[in-house]
Amino acid sequence: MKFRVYVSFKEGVLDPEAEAIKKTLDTCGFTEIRKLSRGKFFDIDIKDKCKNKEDIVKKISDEVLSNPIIENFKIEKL
Amino acid sequence: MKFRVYVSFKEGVLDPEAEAIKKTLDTCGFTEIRKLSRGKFFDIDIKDKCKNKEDIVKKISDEVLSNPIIENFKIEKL
Amino acid sequence: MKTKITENLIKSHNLSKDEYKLILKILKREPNLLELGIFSVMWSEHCSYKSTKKWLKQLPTKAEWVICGPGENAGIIDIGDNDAIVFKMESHNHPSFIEPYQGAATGVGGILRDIFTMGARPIANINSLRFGDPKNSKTKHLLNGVVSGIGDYGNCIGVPTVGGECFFHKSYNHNILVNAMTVGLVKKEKIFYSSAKGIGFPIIYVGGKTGRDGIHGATMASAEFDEKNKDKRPQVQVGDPFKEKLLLEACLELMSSDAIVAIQDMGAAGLTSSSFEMASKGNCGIELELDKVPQRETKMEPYEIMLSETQERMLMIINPNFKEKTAKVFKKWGLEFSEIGKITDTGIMKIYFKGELKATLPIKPLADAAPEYDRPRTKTLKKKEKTLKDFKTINLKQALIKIMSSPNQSSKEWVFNQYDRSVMGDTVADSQKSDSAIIRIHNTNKAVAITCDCNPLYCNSDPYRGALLAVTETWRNLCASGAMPMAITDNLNFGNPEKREIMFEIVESIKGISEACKKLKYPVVSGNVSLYNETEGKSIYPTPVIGGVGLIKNYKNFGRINLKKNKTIFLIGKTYGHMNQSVYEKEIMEVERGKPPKVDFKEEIKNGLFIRKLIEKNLLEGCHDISDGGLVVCLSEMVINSNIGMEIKVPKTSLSFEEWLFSEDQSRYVIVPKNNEEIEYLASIENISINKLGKAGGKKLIIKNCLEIAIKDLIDINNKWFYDYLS
Amino acid sequence: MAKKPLISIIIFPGSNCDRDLIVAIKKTLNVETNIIWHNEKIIPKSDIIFIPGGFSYGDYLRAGILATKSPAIKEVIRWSKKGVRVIGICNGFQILTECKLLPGTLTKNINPSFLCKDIYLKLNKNNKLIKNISKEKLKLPIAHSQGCFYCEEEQLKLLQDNNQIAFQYCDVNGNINKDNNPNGSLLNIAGVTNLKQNILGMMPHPERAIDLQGLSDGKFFFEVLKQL
Ligand SMILES: Nc1ncnc2c1ncn2[C@@H]1O[C@H](COP(=O)(O)OP(=O)(O)O)[C@@H](O)[C@H]1O
Ligand SMILES: [Mg+2]
Repeated sequence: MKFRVYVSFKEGVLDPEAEAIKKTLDTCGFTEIRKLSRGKFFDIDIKDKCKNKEDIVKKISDEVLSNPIIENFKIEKL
Repeated sequence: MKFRVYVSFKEGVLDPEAEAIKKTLDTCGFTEIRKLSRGKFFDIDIKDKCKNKEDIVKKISDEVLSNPIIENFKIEKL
Repeated sequence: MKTKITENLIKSHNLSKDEYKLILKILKREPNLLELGIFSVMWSEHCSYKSTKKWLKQLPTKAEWVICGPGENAGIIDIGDNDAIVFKMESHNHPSFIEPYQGAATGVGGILRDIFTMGARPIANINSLRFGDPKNSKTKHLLNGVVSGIGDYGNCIGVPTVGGECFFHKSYNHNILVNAMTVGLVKKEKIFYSSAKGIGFPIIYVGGKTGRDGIHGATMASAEFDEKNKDKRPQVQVGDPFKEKLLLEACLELMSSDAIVAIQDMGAAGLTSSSFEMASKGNCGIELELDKVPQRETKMEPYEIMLSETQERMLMIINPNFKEKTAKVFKKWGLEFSEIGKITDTGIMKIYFKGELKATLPIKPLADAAPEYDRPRTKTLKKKEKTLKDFKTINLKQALIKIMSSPNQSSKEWVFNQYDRSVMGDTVADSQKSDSAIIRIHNTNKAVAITCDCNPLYCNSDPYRGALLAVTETWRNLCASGAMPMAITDNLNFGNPEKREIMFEIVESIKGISEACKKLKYPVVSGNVSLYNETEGKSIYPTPVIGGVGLIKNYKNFGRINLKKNKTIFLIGKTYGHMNQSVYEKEIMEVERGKPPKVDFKEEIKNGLFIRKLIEKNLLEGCHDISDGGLVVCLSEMVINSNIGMEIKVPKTSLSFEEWLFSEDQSRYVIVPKNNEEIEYLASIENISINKLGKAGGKKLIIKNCLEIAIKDLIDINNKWFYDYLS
Repeated sequence: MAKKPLISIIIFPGSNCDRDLIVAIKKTLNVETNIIWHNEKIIPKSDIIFIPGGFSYGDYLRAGILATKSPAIKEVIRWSKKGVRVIGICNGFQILTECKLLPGTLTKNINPSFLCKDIYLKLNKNNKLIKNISKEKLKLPIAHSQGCFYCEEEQLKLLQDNNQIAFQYCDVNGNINKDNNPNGSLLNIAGVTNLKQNILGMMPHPERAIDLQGLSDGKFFFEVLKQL
């Protein structure tokens, strides 16, 4: 079974990378952008025979894929 | 108007970071995972008054956000 | 919506009842929340040094070559020809434990700013790291995060990270140490200070926009914030090395004109301490308009703006004639800037927000009244320790293998390969090639040598002697690189000073540093104190890290950890067989016991000067000082580095093989002369203890009647641990 | 070049090997470098245009991409089409692939952390741009985290057939194999040129290896530029 985990920055956390991308886009003429933010996603395929798939994905997201101090995550079934 | 751009690796392109994560998960006992892949997403808010919003997002995705040699992108309206 | 100042609020600001009484006395009224916040950070341990000030004053800080000692953003020494070296070490221990990558990265960012604030271009970084037991579940994650955080920040900004230490011990399980040191270069007449001047002159803010980063957790928990703004939780500081690079270049460019009158980075306690300290040093007043502070987040309160610890920000006082020039430079570098206030002659800090006066604080009284404690202390209660001699003997080769493959003695290649060591093109030797890292002074033949050191086992057993030994070890490292040792910075990492035993450790350590510095004419020019490194009542080992800086006259003549085929190997200095607190006892016998070794300063100075002279005259092929692990570890490192073997004979002695090979007696070096007779002659006239050990060559390290090991095996053993641990 | 060459260097916000390069050029060729700020719209006719190493725009998003949006890059493209020599080192190489002046791309090192060490480079003596370097091998430092050269198979074949592969990582004896591939690059590629062989990108840093003990092969790289 497949899941997608979205990891993004918590509200208020500085994201220098998004800031730099936005600024570059502004200066090269893409001035139509009001806001740009950024995140990662992970597609995880869990073996069918295994139980509590969702719990596992949650655990992985919390412990490995995201950094709970600065990031949030959201899980989606694919 | 808001768009989300997904950038992911093309089939067959090696992603050492995803591999490293998979390995970490294996060694800490999450052996239930068959496959793990990884991508980035960008949330872009385009000013309402502007025309051809989708074209702009497409252009940005193609020229800046993704590396066409190794990556694909997909645009979603939010 | 005036917040009532309750007892709880005072407590959550880490202010004692007496301190609060003092606030009432100074203000002659109750403070408001903003004012309370400002008092609390200004009187925090971090800003006021209230537990250590009394003792730090005793450090020797003067020499003819000292241009600026402690008290400014960094210390400065004169290296001749109008050049000066600016350096300091700073800790980021707690943030790195919470978020290792960002904590370590912003630690590097912070110390870099301290250096370029003074007008210097940073030319090298080093760092001193302490982690818990590798078996501890968190250690791997912390090690990974800290090393990549340090690397990424320095690499991106383009300052080479050329050396450091990385040491594991269970006393750091819950409190790791991340101490970062930066060395910068400045022309003597282009040094900038932080003391405010110029009544009416504008105060300019430049750099990252202010967010709610790193605002003191306890304070944020206070009633008002909790209920009204649940989402305004304090945030971890995130580093932006790209912005720091722009800030660095912009500041240095502006400093080449006469625009800047005074400048101060916004470090811990952000806008509060920077503005306050500038005004306080310059004996003037200051007015700030907080609406003008560039803000990253919405609805920020004055309290948050004043206490935010957002990184990559600077505060400067500008000569009004240069306003345009200033704007031009910052625009060129794409930096946000704003005039946020002015200097006044009132001696008072006034803070306005949306047209309203929000705080009025008398600067001088607040600074002068900053608490200074003479905290009670008692000698650590430990069993009476004396030198113990009953050590276990095992197969010597097995012992060497175990030591060379132990986490602390393993090659740190995994660590330093992540650091860009060659950027700026002046890295003559990183700390792998020589006992200290050697950086050429750009466009000259001079070089600075940089090293840092501290042996926590020594310090735990005897804080006085341990700290003293940390100083002498850096001094010896510099001599072994061929440098004249000039000055040190220190980073005093300890537990809770309100505990008597910890206060005892602190005071003893400072005394030990003072003693060594006086004896070696090696003053302290800057430093940092990090206290409360303890969790659930368990404190770290006392860890006064010393960063030493020395001068090399000709960069081509420096001490290399090197061998040359068929050349003779000599030992300089006396071996007494001191085994207690050694790597051997720790790794092989698994005990920490007894006292650390002693230093005879006469011997130390004599040997150090002798070694330096040999290197300056280019009489050596190789040189290495003997430290952790003793003679055999020193020899092994020379073999590994040069990929050349050696055959050594243990001289006739009353010592056992173990003592001869593994003891950690001080003031010793191994040298490989170009010409034996010359060295032996020079040693004899200077009355230096010198012993022929054997010859370099072959594919093995052979110590006759003791052990034999192939170079290849030695290299594999030495490299293995880190890669196994991290993969 | 009979008279002194005009060498330009483009500096982006975040470049950090610009000074090293300027100094190296001065030391080896005795030429002052013409400095071009990233937002300048005109680059004077130069013999060589350099794009230095460092972290343009912090290497944010991915190394080199944001710099390709600078006005000065348009000029680089224009001049390169006219045959002017363009050399990108490290971040400069990444910028050149991102603006498609060079084939392929530079992705994360196979071991994804930053890697700084001294390596050996084998030279392709059939490559016009570098063939006159008076050495078989160069010892130079590398320092990057996105240096793994990748391109599609047909492209790789073209690179080989047209002698576009200028440098490959090798061991101290000049052998090219997996053990001395520091970052996972295809065929150990450390530097490539375009088809016309007037544009070169390379990951190693010759400018850091001019006059240091045991690390001075960079001067052979610069000295050959005199002969172009
Ligand atoms: N242990 C110490 N030894 C010597 N000087 C010290 C020590 N601790 C702090 N100092 C000096 O006190 C001053 C304030 O230090 P700090 O608060 O760390 O400065 P900053 O805010 O610029 O980082 C500096 O001049 C520093 O060098
Ligand atoms: Mg400072």
